[in-house]
Amino acid sequence: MIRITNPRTLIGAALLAAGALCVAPVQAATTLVYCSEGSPEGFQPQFFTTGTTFDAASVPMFNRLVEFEIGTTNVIPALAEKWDVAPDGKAYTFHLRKGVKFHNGDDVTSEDVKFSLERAAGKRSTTGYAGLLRTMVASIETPAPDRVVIVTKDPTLIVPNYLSRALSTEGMVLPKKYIEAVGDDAFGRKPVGSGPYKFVEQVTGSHIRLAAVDNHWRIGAPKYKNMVFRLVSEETTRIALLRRGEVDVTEVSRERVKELEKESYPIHFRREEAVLTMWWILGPDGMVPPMKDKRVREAMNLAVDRAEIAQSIFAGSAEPAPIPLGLSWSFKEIGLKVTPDMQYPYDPARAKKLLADAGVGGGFSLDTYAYQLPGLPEGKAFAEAVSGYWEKIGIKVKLIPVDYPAFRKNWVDRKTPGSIGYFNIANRDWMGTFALLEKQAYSPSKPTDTVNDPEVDGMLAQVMKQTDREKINALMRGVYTRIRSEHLGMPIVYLHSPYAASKKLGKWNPGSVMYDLFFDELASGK
Amino acid sequence: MIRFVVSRVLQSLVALAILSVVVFVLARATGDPLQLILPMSATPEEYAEARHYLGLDRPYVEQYLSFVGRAVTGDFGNSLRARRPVIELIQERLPNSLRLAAFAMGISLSIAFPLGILAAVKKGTGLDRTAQVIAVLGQSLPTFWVAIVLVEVVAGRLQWLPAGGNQGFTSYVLPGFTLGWFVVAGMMRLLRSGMLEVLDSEYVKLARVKGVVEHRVVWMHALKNALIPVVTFAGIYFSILVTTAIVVETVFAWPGLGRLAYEGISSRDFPVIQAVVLTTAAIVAVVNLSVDCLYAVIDPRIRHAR
Amino acid sequence: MPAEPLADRALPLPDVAARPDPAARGRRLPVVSLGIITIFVLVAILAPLLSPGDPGEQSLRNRFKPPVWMEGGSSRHLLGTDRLGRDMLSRIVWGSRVSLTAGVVTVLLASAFGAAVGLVAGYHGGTVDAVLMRVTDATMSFPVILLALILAVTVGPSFTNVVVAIAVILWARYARVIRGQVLTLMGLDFIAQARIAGAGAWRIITRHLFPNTLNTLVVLVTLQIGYVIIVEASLSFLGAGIPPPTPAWGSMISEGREFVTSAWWVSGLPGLAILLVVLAFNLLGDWLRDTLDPKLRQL
Amino acid sequence: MSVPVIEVHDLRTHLVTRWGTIKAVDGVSFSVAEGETLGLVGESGSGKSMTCLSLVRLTPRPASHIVGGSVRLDGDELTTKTEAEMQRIRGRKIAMILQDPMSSLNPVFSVGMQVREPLAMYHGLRGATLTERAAALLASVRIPSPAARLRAFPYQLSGGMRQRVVGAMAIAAPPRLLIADEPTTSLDLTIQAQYLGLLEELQDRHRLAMIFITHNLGIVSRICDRVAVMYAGRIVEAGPVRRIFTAPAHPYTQALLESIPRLGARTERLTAIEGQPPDLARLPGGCSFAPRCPQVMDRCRTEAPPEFEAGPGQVSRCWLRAPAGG
Repeated sequence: MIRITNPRTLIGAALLAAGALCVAPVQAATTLVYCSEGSPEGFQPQFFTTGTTFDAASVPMFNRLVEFEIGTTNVIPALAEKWDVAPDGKAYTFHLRKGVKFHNGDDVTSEDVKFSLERAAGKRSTTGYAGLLRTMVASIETPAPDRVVIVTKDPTLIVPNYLSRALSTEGMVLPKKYIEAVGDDAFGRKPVGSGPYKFVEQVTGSHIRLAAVDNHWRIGAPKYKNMVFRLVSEETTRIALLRRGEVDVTEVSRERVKELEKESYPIHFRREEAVLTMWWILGPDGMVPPMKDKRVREAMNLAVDRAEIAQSIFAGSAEPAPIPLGLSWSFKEIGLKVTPDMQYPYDPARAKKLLADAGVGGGFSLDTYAYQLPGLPEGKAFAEAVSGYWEKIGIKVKLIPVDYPAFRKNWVDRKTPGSIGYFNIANRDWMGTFALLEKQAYSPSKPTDTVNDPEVDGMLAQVMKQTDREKINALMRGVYTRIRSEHLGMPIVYLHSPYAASKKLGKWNPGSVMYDLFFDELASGK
Repeated sequence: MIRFVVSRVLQSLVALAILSVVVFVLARATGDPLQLILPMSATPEEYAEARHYLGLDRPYVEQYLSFVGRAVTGDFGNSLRARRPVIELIQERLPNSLRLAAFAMGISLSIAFPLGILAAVKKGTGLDRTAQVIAVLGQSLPTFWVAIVLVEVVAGRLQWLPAGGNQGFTSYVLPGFTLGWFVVAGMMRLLRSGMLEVLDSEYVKLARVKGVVEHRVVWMHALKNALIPVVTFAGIYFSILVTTAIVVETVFAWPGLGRLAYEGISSRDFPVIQAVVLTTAAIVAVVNLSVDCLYAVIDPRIRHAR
Repeated sequence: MPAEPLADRALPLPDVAARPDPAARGRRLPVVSLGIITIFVLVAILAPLLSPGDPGEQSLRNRFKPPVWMEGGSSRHLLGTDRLGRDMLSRIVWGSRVSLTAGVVTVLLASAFGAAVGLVAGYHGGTVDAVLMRVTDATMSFPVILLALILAVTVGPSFTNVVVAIAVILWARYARVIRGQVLTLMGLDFIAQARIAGAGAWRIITRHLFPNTLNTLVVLVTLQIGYVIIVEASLSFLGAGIPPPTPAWGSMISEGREFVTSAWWVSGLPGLAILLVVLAFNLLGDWLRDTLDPKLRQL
Repeated sequence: MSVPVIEVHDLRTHLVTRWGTIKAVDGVSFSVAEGETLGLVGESGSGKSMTCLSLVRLTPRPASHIVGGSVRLDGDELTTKTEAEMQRIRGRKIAMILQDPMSSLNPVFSVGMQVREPLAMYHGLRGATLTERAAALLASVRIPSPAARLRAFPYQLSGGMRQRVVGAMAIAAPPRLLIADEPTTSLDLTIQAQYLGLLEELQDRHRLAMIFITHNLGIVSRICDRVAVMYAGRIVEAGPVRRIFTAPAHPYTQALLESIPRLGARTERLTAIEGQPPDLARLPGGCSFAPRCPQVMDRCRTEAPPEFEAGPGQVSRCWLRAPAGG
C-alpha cells in the first residue's frame, strides 16, 4: 500500500505550466513588424528554394554582389562596387566594396564570394538554377581580397544578371570562415551575413527577429532598430493584427483590399508580380489528344472570360494575360509588342465551334487540379471558376483538389497527361525569362516541361549559345510568338499582389522583384 | 499500487510501439519528400544521391529499426525541410502546446464547473437547459469558425485582445477559450450527471439531515465524488485539446505542435510527422497515467485496492 | 423473532416520493431537436425537389449577392450567392445530403467495427482482450485530424477518404465503451445461465451481449454524428475535407471564412445549418442518454 | 404520558410529478414524547419517509411542498421557520439515521472527517479535543479501537460498523428526536438485533423521542411503544403496540399482520394483500383502501372515513369502526 505522490506536486506542475506564460517584449516604434503567410524553412540561401524564406528575412541579412534598381530590372552595384568584363566575354572581375564586415566582425573578402558561389553550385545546393551555374562557370579566382574573377566556359552576357535577384539566391554572400568553423547546422540556426540587419532569434512557427547594425552602406543609419517577421497563415488573423497595430505590413489577399482601403489602410501593390498561367500536363511523348489538336487548345483559351475572372476572383487586382508563360517585364527588354488583338477574347460560341471542328463537339472529360500556392490564396476558387467556363462549352471537368506537392509529382511524373495545372510564375527580366523558358518549354532535358514543340526547342537552343543581345531578343520574340500562335498553354491574368500597411508606415515601394520587398527603402535612414 | 502503475506504464509502451509502426508506414505513404527538397530540374542521379544522404534508400525494416532505436533516446533524426534535428523543433513547440492545452483545460473547467453544478442543482429548470445549451454550443460550431469570428470581432474590431502569436498572457485568452469551449460540453455532461447522482445519494441526504449548510453539501460532500468521472476523462479531453489544437494554432498563429505537424505533412517531412504523432501519443499516455494516479488520490477505494 | 422483511414482497408501487429518478423524469421529449433533425433529413432526401437550382452552377457576375431580405438581394437567390455566384440555398440543400451522409456513414462504420471489437474483447478477455485493447489505445492516441491530413495528401481528399479517416480513429471509442459494458454483463447470472444452457460464443455475443449494449450504442452514435460533422468541417479548413465542388457545409464555411465581415452569409448560413443539426443531435443524444441509461454519463 | 417532544398536526405534503400532483402526506397527525418510540409502518410509497423528511423540511425539491399542517418541536413551530433556522435544527434537535449504511457515508472522505463534522458544527470543537470527542462518540456506539477507525475510509468498514458510525453522528448533539428510517434493513439478522439494542440504549441514555420507520412488524413489536400504520399518505390506524398486534381495527392492518409468516406456523401460502397498490395520482374518492378491502362497503367508495376510536388509545380510519348511526 503506497501513497501516491503528493497531489500538490501534480497541481503545482499544472499551475507552473499555466503561470509560466512567456512575456514577450513590447513592440517599440523602432521595430518594423512584417506579417507573412508562409514560414521559412531556414536561413541557408543555397539550400532552400521557397520564396517565403527569402522574402522574410534573408534580404536584410545578406548582401549580393549586385542588385536591381528599385522598380526596374537595371543591375546596379552592391557588394561589388563595379565590375568589368574581359574582352573575350569569358571573365567577369568584381571589385568588392571596402570595409564591409560580417555581423560576427569578419571582413567580407573574395574568398567568401568564391565559397558562396561554389556552395550554390555544390551537391547539396537546391537552388532552382544551380544547374545553370554548374554548366556556366569554369572557375572562380580570388586574385586579391577585394577582387573576385568568375571565369566562364563560354562567352556569356548573363553573369551580373545571374548574380542579382533575377533568379534566385545564388548571389548571396556568406561567411566562409564562420560556416567552416561552426558547420552548416549551426549556421542554419544562427546565420551570419553582412546585410543591414543581423539575426537575433527565430522561434519556428512564430517569428524571426533581426536587429539593425549601426550604419550600413545600403541604408545608412537604420530607421528601425529591429525587424520582426511574424508568421501567420490565416488571413483574418493577419488583418486583425494590422488593425490592432501589432504589425506594420502584412500580406493580404486581393479580395480584402477594398475592405481595408475603406478603412484607409494604405495598400501597396507589387504590380504584375506574376503571371498566372495554366497548362496541360504532357505525356511521355508530349501533348495528348484531344489537346494535341490546336483547335481544342484555342477553344479552351476562348472559353475563359479573363476580364471577369480578373474582376471577380482577383477583385480587380489583375489584368488579362495574352501569352502563355509570358513574363511581361521581359517584353520591353526583348522588344515584344503586345497588341490588343493578341488578347484572347471571351467567345464561347467560337470555342464550341472549334471543338466541333476538332471532332470533340460532344465534349470530353478533363481533370483539373485545384491547389493553393504561395501568393495565390484564390487558387482553388480560381480553378473552380475556370472549370465552370469549360463546363459551359461542353467539357466535362473533374476538379481534383490536391496540395501543390502532390500536383507537382503528377506533373513531373507525367502519369496523368492532359490534365490541367497552373502556377503563378514570378515576373522576371529577360535573363530570368530565358531561364524559365529553358525550364518549362525546352523539351530535351526537363521533366518539368509544359511545352513540347520542336520549333521552340530550336530557338531556345540557339539563345543559349548567343552572345548578341539583339539576336537573343529576336529569338525570344520568336519563341513567344510561336507559343501564342500554337496556344501552347493558357495565360489567364497578370497578378498584382497587395500588401497592407499600417497608417503610420509612410512611403514604400515594394517593387515587383521576386524575393525582395525592398525593405531597404523603409528601413533606410538615408 | 506499484504493480498497478507498472502495468499501466507497460500498456502505454505497447500502445506506443504499435503506433510507431503505424506512423512510420503512414509517413512514408505521404509521398516523396525529395520532390519538394530538390529543384524541379534535378536529375535522377541527384535524386539518388539525396536519397542516400537522407538514408531513404535503406530497406524499410532497417529504417524502422533505426528510427525506433534512436527515437527511444529522443533522437528523431533531422527534419528534411528545416535540416535541423527534429527534437529541437519539438522542444521549441511542445511547451507552447502544453501551455495552451493547460490554459484551455483551465478555461473549460472554469466554464464546465459552474455550469455543470448549476445545472445539477437546478435540475429541470430553464437554468439547467440554458446551461446545457451553452455547453453544447461550443461543440456544435466548427472550431475554426469560432476562432475566426473571435479574431475578427474581439481582436480586429474591438481590439481587446491580441489576434495571434504568443505575445504574453493575453495571447492565451482567445485560443484558450476557443479550444476550451469545444470540450466544455463533455465535461459539463459528466459533472452534471455525476452531481445529480451524488446529490441524490444517501450520504448527501445524511449530510443535509446532519444540518450541513447547503453550499458545503454541494461543494464539499458532493463535488469531490462528482469529480471522479471528470478526472477519469481528463486524458481524453487532453488528447482532444491537442488534436483540435491544429486548427486553433493555425488561426491564432500559435507556434505549437499542431502547426508543426501540419507543416510536416504538407512538406512530406517524415521525421517531423513521426515525431509529432509519437510525442502527442506519449503525452496522452502520460496524462492518462497521471490521471489514474490522481484518481487514486481522490478516491480512497482505488488507492487502497491492490 | 423478527419476521422476513415485508419489503421483499412489498407491492411494486412506484416509489415516487422516496426516490426521484436523477435525470430522466421531468425531461420532456426533445421535440425541437427531433423536429430539426427530421426537417434536415427530409431536406437531404428531397434535395433534388427542394433545390431551386444547380448547386454547382456558377455565375461570376452574380457573386456575393446577399440574401433576399437584405438590401440588394433578389428572389432569384433566396439565400444569396457565394464567391463564384452559386446559389446558396441550393448549396445548403444539397450540402445537407453530403454532410448528413458523411456524419451517419462514418459513425455507423465506426460503431459497427468498434462494437465488434468491444464485444469480442470483453467476451474473450485474457490475451485477446489485452491485444485488442492495446490496439485501441494506440488508435485513440492517434490524432484524428493528423490521420485525415495524411490521407488527404496521400490519396487526395475525397468523401470516402474523409469518412474512412475519421472512422478509422473513431471506432476505438466504441470498442472501449462496449468492452467496459460487456465486462460488467459477463459477471451477471444470465450469461452464466446461457452458458449452462450450452450457448456458444457467437450466440452469447449476438443474443445476449449485443442487445444489452444497444442503448449505449444508440446514445454514442447520436452524440457522435454531430462530432463527425464538426471534424469534417475542421478538415475542410485544413484542406483535407470533402473537396469542392461538392457542396458540403464544412467546406462552404471554410471557403467563406475570409468574407465573415463583407459577405457573412457565405459562411454564416452553412454555419447556422451545422449549428442547428449538431446542436439537435447533441441535445437528442443527451436526452437519450438520460432516458435510456443514466449511468452512461461518460459518453 | 409526559410532554410530547414532537407534535405533528394535519401535515400535508404534495409532490408535483409529470403524472399529476400526488398527496404524499395527506393530513398526518401524531406526537411522540421523550423516551417514547413511535413505529411508522406501511408499504413502500405509503408516505412514511416523506412524513419524516417533511419534519426536517428536506423533501425533494422543487417537486414537493409542505402545503399545510403544523409541526411543533418542544412546542416550537417548525413549518414557519426560515431555511437558515431549520439548518440549526437538523442534526442538533432532530437527527436521522438513513436506510442504507453502505451508502450513507461519503466514500471519498475518511470516517474521522465525517464524524468530526457534526461535532465541529454543533459544539464548535476544534483540533485535538475534536478528535478526542469523535473517538469517544465512536466508542459510545461500541466501535472497537475508535481512534484507528477514524482514519479508515467507509469501504473498509462492515455494514454494521458503518451503521454504527451513522448512529454515532446522529447522537452527536444529542438531539431531541431521532428518526430512524429502516436502519436495519440491509443488515443481517444478528447484527440487526445488536443494532436495535444499541438504539434502545442510546434512547435511554439521552431520553430521545424516536420515530422508527420500518416494514418489519417484528421489529416494531420489539422496540416500539406505539405504532402508526400508513396507507396512501394517511395514518389509517394508530395505537399502542399491544393493541395493534392483538386487536387490529383496520382491514389493512389486519392484512399486514396476516402476511407475516409466523415461525413454526406451517401456512400453505402467505396471505397477500389482494389487488393493485394505489395509484397515488388517482386516488379513489372515498377510502383509498376500498379497492383492495375485503370488507368494502358502498359508503367506503364515496366518503373518506374520519378517525374513529377503536379502543384505548387506538384510532382507526375505517367506516367499520363508525359508531352505529354515525
